[in-house]
Amino acid sequence: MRRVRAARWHDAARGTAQRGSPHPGRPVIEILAVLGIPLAGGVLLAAIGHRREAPAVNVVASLATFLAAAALTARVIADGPMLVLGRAFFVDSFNVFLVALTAFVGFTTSLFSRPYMRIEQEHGRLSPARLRLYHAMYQLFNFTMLLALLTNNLGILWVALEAATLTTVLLVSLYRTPASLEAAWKYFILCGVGIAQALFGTILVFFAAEKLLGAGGGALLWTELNAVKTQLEPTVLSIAFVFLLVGYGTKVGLVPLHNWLPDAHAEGPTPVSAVLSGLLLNVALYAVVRCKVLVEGAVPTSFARSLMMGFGLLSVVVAAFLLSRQKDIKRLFAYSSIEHMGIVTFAFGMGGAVANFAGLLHMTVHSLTKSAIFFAVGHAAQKAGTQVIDDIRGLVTQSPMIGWGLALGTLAILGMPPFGVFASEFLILTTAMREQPWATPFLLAALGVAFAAVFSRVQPMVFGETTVKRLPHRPAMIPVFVHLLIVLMLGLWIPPALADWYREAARLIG
Amino acid sequence: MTPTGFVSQLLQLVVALALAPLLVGWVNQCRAWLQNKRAPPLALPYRTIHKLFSKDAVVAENASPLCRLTPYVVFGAMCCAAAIVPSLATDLPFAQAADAIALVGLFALARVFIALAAMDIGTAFGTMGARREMFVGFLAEPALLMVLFTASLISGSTSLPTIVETLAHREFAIYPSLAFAGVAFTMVSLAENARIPVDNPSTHLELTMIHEAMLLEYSARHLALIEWASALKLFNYSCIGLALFLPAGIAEAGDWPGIVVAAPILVAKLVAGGFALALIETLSAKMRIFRAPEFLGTAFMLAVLAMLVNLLLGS
Amino acid sequence: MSPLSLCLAAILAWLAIGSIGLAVPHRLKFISRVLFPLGAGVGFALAIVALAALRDPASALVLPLGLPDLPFHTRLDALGAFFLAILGLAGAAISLFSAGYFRSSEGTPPGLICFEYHVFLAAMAAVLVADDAYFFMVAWEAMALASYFLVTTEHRIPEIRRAGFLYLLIAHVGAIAILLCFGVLQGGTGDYTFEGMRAANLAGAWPSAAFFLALFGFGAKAGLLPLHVWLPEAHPAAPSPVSALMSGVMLKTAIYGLLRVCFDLLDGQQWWWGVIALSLGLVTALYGVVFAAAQTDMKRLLAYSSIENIGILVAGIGLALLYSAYAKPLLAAIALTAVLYHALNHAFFKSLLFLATGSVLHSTRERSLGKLGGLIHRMPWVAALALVGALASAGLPPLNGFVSEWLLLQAFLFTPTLPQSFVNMLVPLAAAALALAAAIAAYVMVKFYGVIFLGQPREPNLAHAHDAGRHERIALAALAVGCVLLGIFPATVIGVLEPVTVMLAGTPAITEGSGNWLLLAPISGDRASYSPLIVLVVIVVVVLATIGIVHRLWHGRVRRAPPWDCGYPLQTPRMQDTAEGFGQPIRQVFEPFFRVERELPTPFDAAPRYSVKIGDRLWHALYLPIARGAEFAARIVGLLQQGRISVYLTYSFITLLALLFFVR
Amino acid sequence: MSALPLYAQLINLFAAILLLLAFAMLAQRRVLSLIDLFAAQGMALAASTAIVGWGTGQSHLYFSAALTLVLKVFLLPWILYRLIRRLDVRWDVEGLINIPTTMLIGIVVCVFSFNLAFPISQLAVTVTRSTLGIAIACVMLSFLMMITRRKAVPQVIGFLSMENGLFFAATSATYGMPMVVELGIALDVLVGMVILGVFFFQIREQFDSLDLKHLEKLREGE
Repeated sequence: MRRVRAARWHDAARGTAQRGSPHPGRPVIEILAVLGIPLAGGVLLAAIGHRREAPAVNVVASLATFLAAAALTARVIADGPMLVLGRAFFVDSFNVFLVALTAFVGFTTSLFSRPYMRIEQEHGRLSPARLRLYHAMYQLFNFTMLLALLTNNLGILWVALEAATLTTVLLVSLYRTPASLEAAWKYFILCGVGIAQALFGTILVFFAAEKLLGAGGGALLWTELNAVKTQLEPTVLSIAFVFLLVGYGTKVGLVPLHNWLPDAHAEGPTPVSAVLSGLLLNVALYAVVRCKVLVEGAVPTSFARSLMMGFGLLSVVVAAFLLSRQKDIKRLFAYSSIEHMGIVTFAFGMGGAVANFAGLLHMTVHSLTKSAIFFAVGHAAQKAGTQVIDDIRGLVTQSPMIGWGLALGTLAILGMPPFGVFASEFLILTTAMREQPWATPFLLAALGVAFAAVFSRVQPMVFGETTVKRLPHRPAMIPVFVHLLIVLMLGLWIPPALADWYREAARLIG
Repeated sequence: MTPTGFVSQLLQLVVALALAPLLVGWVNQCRAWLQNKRAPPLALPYRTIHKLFSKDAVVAENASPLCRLTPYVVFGAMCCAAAIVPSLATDLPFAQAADAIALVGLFALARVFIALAAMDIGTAFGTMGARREMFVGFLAEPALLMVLFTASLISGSTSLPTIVETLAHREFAIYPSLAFAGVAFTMVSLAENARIPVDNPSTHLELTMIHEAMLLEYSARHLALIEWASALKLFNYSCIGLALFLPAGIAEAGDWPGIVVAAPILVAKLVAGGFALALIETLSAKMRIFRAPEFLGTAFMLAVLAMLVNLLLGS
Repeated sequence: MSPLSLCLAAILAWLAIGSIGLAVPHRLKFISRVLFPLGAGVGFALAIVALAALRDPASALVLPLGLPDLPFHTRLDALGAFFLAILGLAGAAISLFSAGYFRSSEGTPPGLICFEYHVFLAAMAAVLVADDAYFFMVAWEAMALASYFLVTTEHRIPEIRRAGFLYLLIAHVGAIAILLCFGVLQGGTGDYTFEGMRAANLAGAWPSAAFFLALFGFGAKAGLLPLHVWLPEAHPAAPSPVSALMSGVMLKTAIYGLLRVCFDLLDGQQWWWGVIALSLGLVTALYGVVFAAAQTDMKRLLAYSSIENIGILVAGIGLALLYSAYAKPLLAAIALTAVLYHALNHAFFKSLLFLATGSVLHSTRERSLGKLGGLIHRMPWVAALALVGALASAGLPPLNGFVSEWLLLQAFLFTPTLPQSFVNMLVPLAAAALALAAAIAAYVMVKFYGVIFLGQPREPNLAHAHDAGRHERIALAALAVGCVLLGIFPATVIGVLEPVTVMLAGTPAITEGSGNWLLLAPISGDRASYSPLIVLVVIVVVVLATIGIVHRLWHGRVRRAPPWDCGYPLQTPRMQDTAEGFGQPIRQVFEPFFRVERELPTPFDAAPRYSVKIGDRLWHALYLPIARGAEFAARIVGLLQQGRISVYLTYSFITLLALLFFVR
Repeated sequence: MSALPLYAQLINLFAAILLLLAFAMLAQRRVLSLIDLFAAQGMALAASTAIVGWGTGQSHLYFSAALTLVLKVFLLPWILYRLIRRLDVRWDVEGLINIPTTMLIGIVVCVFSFNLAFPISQLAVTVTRSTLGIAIACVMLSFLMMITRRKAVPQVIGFLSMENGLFFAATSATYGMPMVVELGIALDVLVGMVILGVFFFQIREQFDSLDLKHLEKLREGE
């Protein structure tokens, strides 16, 4: 059975097989649902987002999205990759897995944001109007990301990512404090400029493909490009890849293009930080990888790989050292996101079945763990009334759940077994050991420094005498522990279905 | 276990128990002569021991059972040692049970117990004595071990009888390593038996005491046993020295006349050795306690050097 | 049911017990009276299973867990079984002790402690049965995590938090090194099962790289110089049963790993590995014991003495490596026997001593030696049993500590048979260092025991000290009996060890014919022989005979009187040697080892006080510079981020141009 | 050159104009003139797009030309004007780091981008291939401009002119992207502009100035 499916995946990956050929029962409804629900939810919440039932609506919409995504995933797992609605949308194991992840984290984050935002409101940091904006933008943000994942058109991919930037800019500046405005401004300008480069790269790809596929629109469709990628012009594609990498890499947060990331994470509301770290970075990386696949096909040399490895390694090292200067808890974990994105980029740069597998696994566990951490951090910051690390002390003594959530999440993100992050880091490190021995010392030094930096800051927050006070509402700790449990499970046992899924995705990435 | 072995074993133990106080007496006598004082009678140690045994034992109020057990343990350890070291014959069945390393272990056992007992009462001098004793011991013990190792490297064995046999019946050859070892051994045994220059057995000035300081709280039979044990210790060290450095005359397995002859030879050797010890004690002055590590360190170094030399030249 | 599955069942049982504890976090009575004894039972069963399985052929089992391409492989062979036996026996005793120990919950609720404690046990057992890199690492780090949380039980105290952090950091760095070691060992095959590593043949410098990574990684866990700094911090910080478990068992898992890598997974040992391990081990031993002599906190003292013992173990491993590199399996077998035996002994006597300090701590609330004393009158049981431990740890016959040192020294004495003259020169020095370390260990133990249990109480409140409870006594007694038995039946124990040495060195340590159950004779009877039982019997007989004769011929009258002390009348307890005083000679002799900070009073001080702080030079010479270096690098990197958006734009611009430039 | 058809020569002409305008913006201090230059650029862009459409008979280019005209010549400048008036920063003058240096860097960048574009344009099938280099140059120059600006509005204008450069590349090098994409891009630009407009006010009310030197608080190095 698996053999067969694998075979089907394979020619699907070649993409030639089903151009135009009708696929049995395309999941049109699911796709429309996955994209439509958040869009409609956004519009609705733009109207009623300030009412007291708005959070519930938000949760329901996210849940519905998640269910639709699950259905879509089921369909794709059952009968392979497929083109939907003409050639507008393309789902294969790679993006459908990200779709599921995005929808899931979007859902749990909405669960978390419900009490969190209420507490923020009671602390007087938000007006109803802002709350409405928040809810609307939250849904629209989900929509843009799902669109970016599902579309088959590189141009639309770009449009969606730009739109994602726009929505999150509004979310980051939600508090209207000077700091948040500064953060939002930097975010907007840097990502705007960066993504403009990506557009130029896209144009170059189009330019190269046009000769083969004709100007008739097909030249931006990933499936088409993937089919002819070996004949694409190498020089053009390599230059295009530079623009694409710099462009989308800015959103991934690769050093030295990362400077917007810590500010945006630190100043926005915590649910936004969670989705930024947990989802947006993944989606941007997804875009990079899609382009890398094309370039890999076109360019005989391994320059795309070495570029990604270089960026990844640089990010890991620099982020590790910056970690040890942080005084703000959310900034701290923002830098840790940079570090982990660096690791994933490095893994995809190495390529090969194992490394790609590890990269995908790391994407998953990182977004789960990191969002869990941000949930815990958010409540911790609310309890202490500050984000300054030195003023948050002794969480376990006052509210064990938050304390243990933060402690375990931190240990997980630092690559402590038996959590899943270790599983992927194990695979990445050992593969690097075999294929890129030169890189391992840097990786290890960075991991060591990062461990010392992060843990020395989190430990006193969790343990010791307490300074924190009670919250007006019960914090939402279920999402934290659900995420951590999943991560724990992934560290000890990866369900065979999921494993096949990763394998097939890894094969697509090549 | 052969009958001859049994007999020689028993004989040797008896001889050791009997001669040990005499040796002490002899050394004291020689020292008196050399320092031209009037010498105490040779048999004084026996009388002292007897007198002490018949006295009432006075034990400090806060003394624990450990304090009262120690003299017996020390005495027992020394008896074991005496049974191992070949002084008359090499055919010692008990020597199978404990080789050179175990011998050092036995000495260490005695030392640790006596030090613990000294700390038991919790007096200023007791603890001081214990501290100094361990302090001397931690350098002397490995030095002794190294000396024994040198010999066992020559003979390829750590069991004392085998060592003695090989040393006694080798064809004559100069062993420079043994020379080093000899010097080291002499220094160690001076320290271990609380002799000048490290310690002074006949001192009554508390601050200079090491061995004596530990015995301050003991009286009567306990003191007697400890005195006897330290006499045995001196005897054992002398016998080790003799066995290693002039083993001639120690009887083989199963020759009766050998044993008969061995006894007077041993006495003769001990007389000479005792005189030599007295001479050294007379000629040298006691040194500050913190010079002791230098002294013993030298001994340790010499012993190690002996091993190295042995590996370099010998075998 | 195969022994292996029984071991796995034991692991599961421990996990289950822990989870039950977690379910009822605050029911102290239930936890301490039911769960911990249950855990002890499991441990004992595990030990029995392991001992039974010692002679069986290795059995393997693949669990449906782990990575898709690398499921959890488990394997039970002689080596693992032996260490499992150590874990089981020591763990059983310690669990029993804990049943009486954990009373009021200071920082962490008892249920949580119970959970962490049993997870710790389970993780250690898992390390010993793991048969692939991933499972090994998971178990290894789970072990580190559980012990970290146990160490920080009383997390309100900043020093304890600091200790925990240092411990976890060094453990993590070490774990990374071990991971790399496995990365090297699989030799490009991508097969991370130990089976594959055995099959992989490494070329050129790779084996040495693997060896050094292993030495670093496992050394970090074992407390090998210069990675020992966490040990004297973490052990005192932890609750006593946990310190006992860490020192008695967890350090052994590091030794296990080293043996596993050096003798099982690697082949073609180089002689100079042996030299390095040997020298490193002996330096560690001396360092540890010298520092132990200078300590004033009873648990720190024991921690440093653990460092010493680890040093001795590693030195033994080095010697074994040396021999097997020169293809002398028999001698290697003797050295390995010494190592395994010493590991077993250390597990017993060090656990015993740590538990004894636990009882003292409980009844006096006092950890600093300067405030203890005279407890032999207040807590006779603990005192008597601790004496056994102290003597054993001092390496005195006829107890167990002596046997392993005897074997190791024997192993040293055979070196002249080596071809390499340089090594022949080196090894006597090593033997000398070992002897020195052993002698100082005796000093340390006299200090430890004498200051805590003997003399007069240094503080009035010690008068209220009470002896240990039932559970604690039973546990201590069990360990003490173990020390004695291991001491007097060496031949039997070595017989038990035989399969392990056969597995590692290819031959048993005791050749047939030489020696018997009573007499231990490694090579041949006239080479060297030792029979502690006979020695013991003779000593006892002599002692009894003497007592009898003396009382017969003379009398047994005793009078009690105040201590004489040269007639000095005004005795106060403060006049006894303090811990500092007792350690002072060593401090003086080994001055250069220490970093001493003295605080001397001037004649005009109203309240003159004199204080000495003993610091670790390595801390200032090695660790602080590294920390400063990292900080400096961080500052440099931090300069990149000046907050000016045009600067950031410039970064992107330059990156873009540079890449484009390189692409074309 | 005479081989080229008329429309191609026209396109090259417009390309040159675009480049010229880019340089002019790089050197321009005054905000209002910047907006005018931006509008002019849009005009040139629209014209060239239309010509390409006329020359190559790609009818959909007319749409995009119209789109450009509406968006970049009327809508955006209008919004900018209103903003300037509302924020009254009309007489805002930029303290540039000295213009000759910037110019010099700009020229170097131009040469670089021509070199970069040369091998690519050799491969192009389109007649207008040689303009690709100019497009890259425009993008790079507006990038440079954004770097050199200290005030919010000019930086945004730089951002928008970068968009122009990209658009020019799309139309000239390839005969225009698919309509969907162009619409999407246009929408994004518009929305982005609106959001930025909102931002200006917020920044104003927070720092009562649009000078970016107030936005340098979040930093690592000190």
